[in-house]
This record gives sequence, C-alpha cells and structure tokens, in this order.
Amino acid sequence: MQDGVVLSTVDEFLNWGRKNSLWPMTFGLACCAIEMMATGASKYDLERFGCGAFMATPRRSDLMIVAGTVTLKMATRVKVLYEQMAEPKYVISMGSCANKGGPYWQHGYHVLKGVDEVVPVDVYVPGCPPRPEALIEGVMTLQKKIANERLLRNKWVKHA
Amino acid sequence: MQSKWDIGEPEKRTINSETEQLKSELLTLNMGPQHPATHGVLRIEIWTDSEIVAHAIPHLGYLHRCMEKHAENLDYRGVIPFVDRLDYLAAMNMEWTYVQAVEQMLGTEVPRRAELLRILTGELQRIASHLMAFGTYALDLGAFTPFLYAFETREKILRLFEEVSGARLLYNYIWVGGLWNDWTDEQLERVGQFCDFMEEEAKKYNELVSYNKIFIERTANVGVFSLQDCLDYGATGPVLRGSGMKWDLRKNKPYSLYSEFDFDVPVGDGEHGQAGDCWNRYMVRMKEVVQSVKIIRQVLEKLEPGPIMGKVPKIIKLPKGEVYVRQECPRGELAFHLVSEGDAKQPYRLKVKSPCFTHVSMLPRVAPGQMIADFVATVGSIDIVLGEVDR
Amino acid sequence: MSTNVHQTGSVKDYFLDLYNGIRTSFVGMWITFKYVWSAKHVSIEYPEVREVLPERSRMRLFNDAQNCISCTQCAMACPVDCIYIASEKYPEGHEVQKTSNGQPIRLKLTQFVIDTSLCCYCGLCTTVCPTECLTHSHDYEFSQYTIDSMKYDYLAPDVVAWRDRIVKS
Amino acid sequence: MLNVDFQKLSDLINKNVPGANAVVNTPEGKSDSSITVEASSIFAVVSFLKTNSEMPFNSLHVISGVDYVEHMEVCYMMSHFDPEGGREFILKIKVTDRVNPAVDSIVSLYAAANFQEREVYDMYGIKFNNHPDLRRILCPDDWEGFPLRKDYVAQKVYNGMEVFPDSKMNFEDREFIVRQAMIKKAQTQSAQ
Repeated sequence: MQDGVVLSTVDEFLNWGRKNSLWPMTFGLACCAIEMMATGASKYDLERFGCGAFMATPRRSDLMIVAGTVTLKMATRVKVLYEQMAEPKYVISMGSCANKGGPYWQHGYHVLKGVDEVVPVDVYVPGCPPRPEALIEGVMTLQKKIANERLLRNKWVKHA
Repeated sequence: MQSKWDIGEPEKRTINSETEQLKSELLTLNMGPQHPATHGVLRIEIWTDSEIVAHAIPHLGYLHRCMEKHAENLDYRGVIPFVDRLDYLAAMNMEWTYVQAVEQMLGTEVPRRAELLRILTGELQRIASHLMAFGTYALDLGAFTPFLYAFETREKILRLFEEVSGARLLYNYIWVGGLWNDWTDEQLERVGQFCDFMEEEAKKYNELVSYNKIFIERTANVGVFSLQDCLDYGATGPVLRGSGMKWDLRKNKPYSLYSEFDFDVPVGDGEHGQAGDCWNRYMVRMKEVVQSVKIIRQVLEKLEPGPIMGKVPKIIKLPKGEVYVRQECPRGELAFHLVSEGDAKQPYRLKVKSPCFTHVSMLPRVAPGQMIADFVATVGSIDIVLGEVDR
Repeated sequence: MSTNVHQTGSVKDYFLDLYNGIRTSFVGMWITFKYVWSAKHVSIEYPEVREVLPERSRMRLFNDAQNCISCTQCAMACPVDCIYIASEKYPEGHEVQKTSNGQPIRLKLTQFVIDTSLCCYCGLCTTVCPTECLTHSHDYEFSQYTIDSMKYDYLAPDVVAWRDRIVKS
Repeated sequence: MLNVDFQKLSDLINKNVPGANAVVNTPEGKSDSSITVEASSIFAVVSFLKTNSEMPFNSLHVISGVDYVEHMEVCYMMSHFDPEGGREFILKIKVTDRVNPAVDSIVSLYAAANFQEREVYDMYGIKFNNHPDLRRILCPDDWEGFPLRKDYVAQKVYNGMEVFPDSKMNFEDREFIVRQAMIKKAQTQSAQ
C-alpha cells in the first residue's frame, strides 16, 4: 500500500482504458501485413480485444504494428510516422524481418536490421509470418505491459 | 508522333479549357508510402489540378529486399523460401516458376502425380490470390463486407495449404523434382467440396459486388488501358486480358500438363464500360476463379497414386547456361532469368521479371485526366503486390 | 481522357439507372442480411478456444539435444544462417552413447543456438536432420519484450521445462 | 523458347541492320539459345525487330543485366503476344567498359523499357543514352555503388543508420563456430 489507494486505483482505471482501446494504424509493409489483415478479418477478429479499429492516419492511433521488412528507404518514413502518433503510443514489431532483419539480415544491403534501430519497440512477435493467433498473443502481451504501467505513481510517488 | 511514355511537361499540360482560364497551379500530392489504398508501400507523387490528376510519378523501392543479391549467395534449394516472399499472395506460383527453371536446366523428370498436384496447388493459390484482390479492391472502393467474405473463403484454402505444407502464407512446398508432401485422399475430397462451395460463392460475390450499380459506376470506363498501351508497356495477365487480348501462357505456351486441360481464357468483353477499364480487369479475375475451379475438378479426376518426387542429386549443381522461364501467375506472367556458370552451388544470376513492376510503370500513362478517387480505383484494379515490384 | 462522365440520356434511362442502383444494392444487402440467421460461427475466440494445428505446422523450432549428433547439416541447409552449432571431441575412453534411432554420438555438443528472430520457418533444417531431433513444435505463442530473449540455447537447463509445456498443450 | 528460328532471325538481322553482327549462341544441354549483337547497334536492331513484317516482336518483356566480371551483359527479352502464335527470345549485348558503361536507350521504341532500364542502371550502373529520366529506381537516390555487380561492397552507414550493425550480427555465436573450426583444423593438421 505504499503507492496509495487513490493513485493505484486511478492508475488501474487509466491502464484499463488504454489497454482496451488500442487503435492500430493501417500500416502494412510486406508479407506480415497480409496476416495482419487476416487477423482483422472474420476468422480471428482482432476487434474482440478493442484493437480492431484500423486507423488510416497516425494522428489518432495508439499502436503501430510494424508488419514486414523495413528497408533503409522506408526507415525514415517509419520514424516520421512514429513521431506523428500521439502519446501514449506503442509499437509491436511483427515478424522476423521487423525484429532483426529476418531472412534478409546477411546480404540485405538495403534492409534495416530490426525496426528497433529507429523506433522503440514494446513487443516482438516472432514468426515469418506469425500466425494471426501469434499476433493476438502479441497484443495480449502488450496489454499486460500496459496494465502494469505506473502512470501517475511514477509522477507522484517517491520511492525510497 | 509523340512517344507513349512522354505525357508532356506537367506545367504545360492542359487539362481542359476551363482550368486553362483559371490558371490554377499544380499541387503536388504525396500518396504513400503509408496509404491504405496503395496496397503496401508504393509511393506515388501526384500532381493535381484541383481534383484532377495531371501527372503521376511512382516511386518504388520502399520494399527493396535485395532478393536477387540473396539468390546469388544461396544454394538452389535455399532460394525457394526467398522466392516465396516475392509475391506473398501467390507463393505457390512463385515457387513453381523458379523450380521449373531449375528443373529445365537440370533435366529432371517430374512424376505425373507431382505435376498434377502442382497444377492443383497453383490453381488453388490463384483462387486465393484473386479472392484477396477482390476483397481489397472492394475495400479500396469503400465496401467493407466483401473483404470479410473473401477472407473467410480464403481461410479455407489456407487451411488446406497448411495441412499439406505446414505454413499459412509462405509454403516452401514445391521442391526441385517434385513436392515436399503428398495430399491425402481426405484432403483431396475436401478440395472437391471446396470447388462446389467456391462456385456458389463466386456467384454470390458477383451479385454482391460485380453487378452492383454503384460499383459499376465507380469502375466502368475508369482507367482505360488500350491494347496498344498494354503491348507497349509489356503488360501481362489480367491487365492484358482485360484489354481484350486472349493471351494466356497456359493456353498459348502450355507448360507442365496444362495442354491436357479444358478451360476458357476470359477476356474483358466490355459487358459494362469498355474493354481495358477497371471493371473489365476486375471481372477477368472473377471469371478466372470459375475457370480455376474447372481445372481443379479435372485434376481431381485425373489423379492417380504414384510417386511425388523425381530423381534429384543431393547437391544441386546446374550446368553452364541460362534459361528464361515464364509462367502465368495470378498477377501476370512471372519469369525467371536463371544464369548458371557451372560447378557452383549457387545461381550466378537470378533475374525476376515481375508482372507488377510492369503494371506500375503504366500508371503515369493512365493517370493524367483522372479524378483522384478514380486513380485510387485504377491502382487497386491492377492488383499490385509490392514485394514483387521491389523484390 | 478517361474520366467517368455520366451519360446524359433520356428520362427513361435516368429512372432505369435509379431503379438498377436500388435493385442491385438490395440484392447485395439481402445476401448480407441472410447471414443474420444462416451464418455459421467462423470466429475462433482465440485465447479460450484454439484451433488445432495440422500435424505439419511449422512453428518454433525445438532441438532435442540428447539425440543430436552435431552433424551440422541443419546449419548448412539453413538459408538464413540462424543455427549456430559447436561441438568438440569427447575425451579418450568415453563410452559412445546412442541416439533413439541408433546413431552413435561421437561428438560432444557444446553449443546449439537458434536465433528465432532470424528464422524464416521454411522447414529445410528439419528435413535434413538424420536423427530427427530438430523439429518444428506447434508452439507459436512466444512474443517477447526484448530482442535478446529471442535467441534460444537448446542446452540450457530450462529448455526441458519448456518442452514439457509444449507437450502438455 | 517459343517458335523462334534463331538462324533465320539472326540472318534477318544481319541482312537488314548493317554492323549488327548477330551471332547465335547455341549452348549445350537444355539451356536457352540467344542472339548476341553489337552494343552500338542495339537501337537499330530493336527498331528492326519491332517494325519488320516477317518476324515482328510487339512487346518487350524485361531487360536484365548480368555481370561476368570481365564484361557485363544486357539481355533484352523480346516477346510477341499473339493468340495465333507467340514468340520470344533473348537478345544480348556485351558491355566491356566497367567504369563508364553506356548503351543506347530503347525507350522511344518500347515504353516498357523506361522502368526496366532504370533498374539496370540502378543495379549495374550501365547508363542509357537518351533515356528521359535516368534515376535510381529501387535504391535511394543517394545510394553508393551498384549492388548487383560482383565486386559490390555495401556501404557502412546510410542516412545515419548502420547497414550491418555489429550488435545484430550474432558475432559471438559465429566467432565461436569459427574458433571451433580452427581448432579442428589444427588438430587434423597435427594428426597428420
């Protein structure tokens, strides 16, 4: 109870709101984008997690799913898109290519070796491409992370 | 005579007399790389005069993954996973084309059952790819429901592919000399059931979208590629057929066992609009789905038990030489120019002729004079996959 | 010029267009409306209900280190070079163990690392394995917070516990 | 290859285009034949192929480059779309100058050549004279080097981003392997 009842409750409430209304950006790069679309479609239905409202603009989205290979030409654009997103913002790196360059890591002179070189990544989803379930699991992992955020407590509570 | 590519200086181009009088300045609009309607990371610089496109410049390379460089560093079997990732919506057809190129140089005899099953998977993949084209095209034009139907049907094919190959999207299933796994009778039976289902479904999609008056108004007479343009730019596949040329490699240069099969080659006939416009291009795909079902039915009749793998050396080394192998893929003719220097485990050069690359180069030709919304419809109708454009 | 100019026709054409527009829209809506009662439930409610994966599904790689003979064929076949194997000779007088299918283990495996964040799940490594110790498991739920935890050391002690988890689920 | 009599075609080219020097390459085995012409006459040859009445080619499929270290080759895949009977064949030219290679552009004959030539320029650095818009197409405009040449070494840093960052290259694991291999080699040598 060192954080205080009020702050904890308010934090929990804020986190609950944040984690259940993650709006991803419509941002497909390569093969994984197809699986991302499949996740949003009827069989897997990402909407069940409050995460299915794919927004066409970065300004009103909270989650960027980097689905596919990030090339050096694209990397600066990814960064610009990330910077345009309003706080709080989260990044899921989906698939091997976005994680670490994937199959193109060895001779890919034009491939960025992992999207974490340009934007901070919250959750890495493995797979090439990941199954839709794997992406959903990644979203759930992100929700767990958001649920443990100490938004107000970090601001107000002093730790010993 | 003004050559085809040259559409004039953007500044000097006159749209119509009205805009000439207004003397409006051209506005540069940047579509992409992140844009819902460009199907990936295509960036198109559009010079617009109010709502009318005066000039469109495609900028490619946002997904340039150096596949051709990788191919020069990998052994012949190891290239297949990379070939998959070219056109990730039609991975089976990509594999098949590459494998055919290697087999032609190697002189491998592929067993009959393997060839038939390749046709089966290739046609199933064509259906899946066209379903995707159908769903996303409807999505581009503002209809969301067809997307859900298309994906629901596509999942059935993906489930079959996953059972037989182990992956949903990028299979690595067609190997040099044959196939990785065999289809069981139970799976083939389900393919037959799927054929019945797909025929009904195609009728439903046509009622739902194709013959919808609003859809026809959006697409008919929009983005017309004349036949001469198509030939000049080297367009293939549904784009060429949509413009009225009855050219299909499966008929005109039958590879594999396609000469044994009875099917039609649908062409854009101008039922609505005129040949070469978005509606006819789109309709060619929908008709091809029915033809693919027809081919699959014939495969199921012809299939007999037998081996699925031919004789292939453990380490593949090709003799010195080169081949240029073309195949009819869902998006057009895919071709591989495979050069081998002999005595090497790697290809010396693997050039991919991607159909979408050609089709993207046609956009500057068709764009001038279109509304922006019509331009989106045109980009959607050529059904590009950026993995294949940029490679 | 390819703009979509509405054809100006007679009044009859105008009303025919209107009628066709409404009729075809209703045809489409009727198809969608039929889903209200005739639709099958297609959504898989994932965390609670899981789709049974086909037998050949290729998900996370698993190496049973006890059966590995350090032949490095998988590392050679891997098109993306994400398998790192190292081995050394057993000291003299060591009793040669055998794998489950009877192959002698002549080398001592000292490192078997797979970088999952590079793996492209193509399945080429599993097909060349002579002892079938390297397999694709059906486990796909392993998203991580850090990139370093994507690298799997199959000689680590906790890997057995991880395998038990797969076998159970 | 489809419906092409190579000998007849090369004779046709030689007869109608002076200085073309068309030679048929007939390889062993199952490889495809091709026709090599002089690089300087490529425009005339393609122009002839497009307009002649005996064996016309109404479409250009693709332009591909191959780097044979001592020389480079540009391959033009000519194609004829005709439901009655199609044709296709590979037309080749050799480019010997590696420092400043240049050939004539054929964009004014086939619009398809526009993007294809840009790609060959991007990958091999072969300049095309009279090309309307010869820029890089796949790589960024400020990219260094021509990636598909055999002697290409990728640049280290592009735009502030490392192309092959050390932290992502798994050096520790691979070094371990290399070290093990060296030990093994030393052991075998000492045994001998």
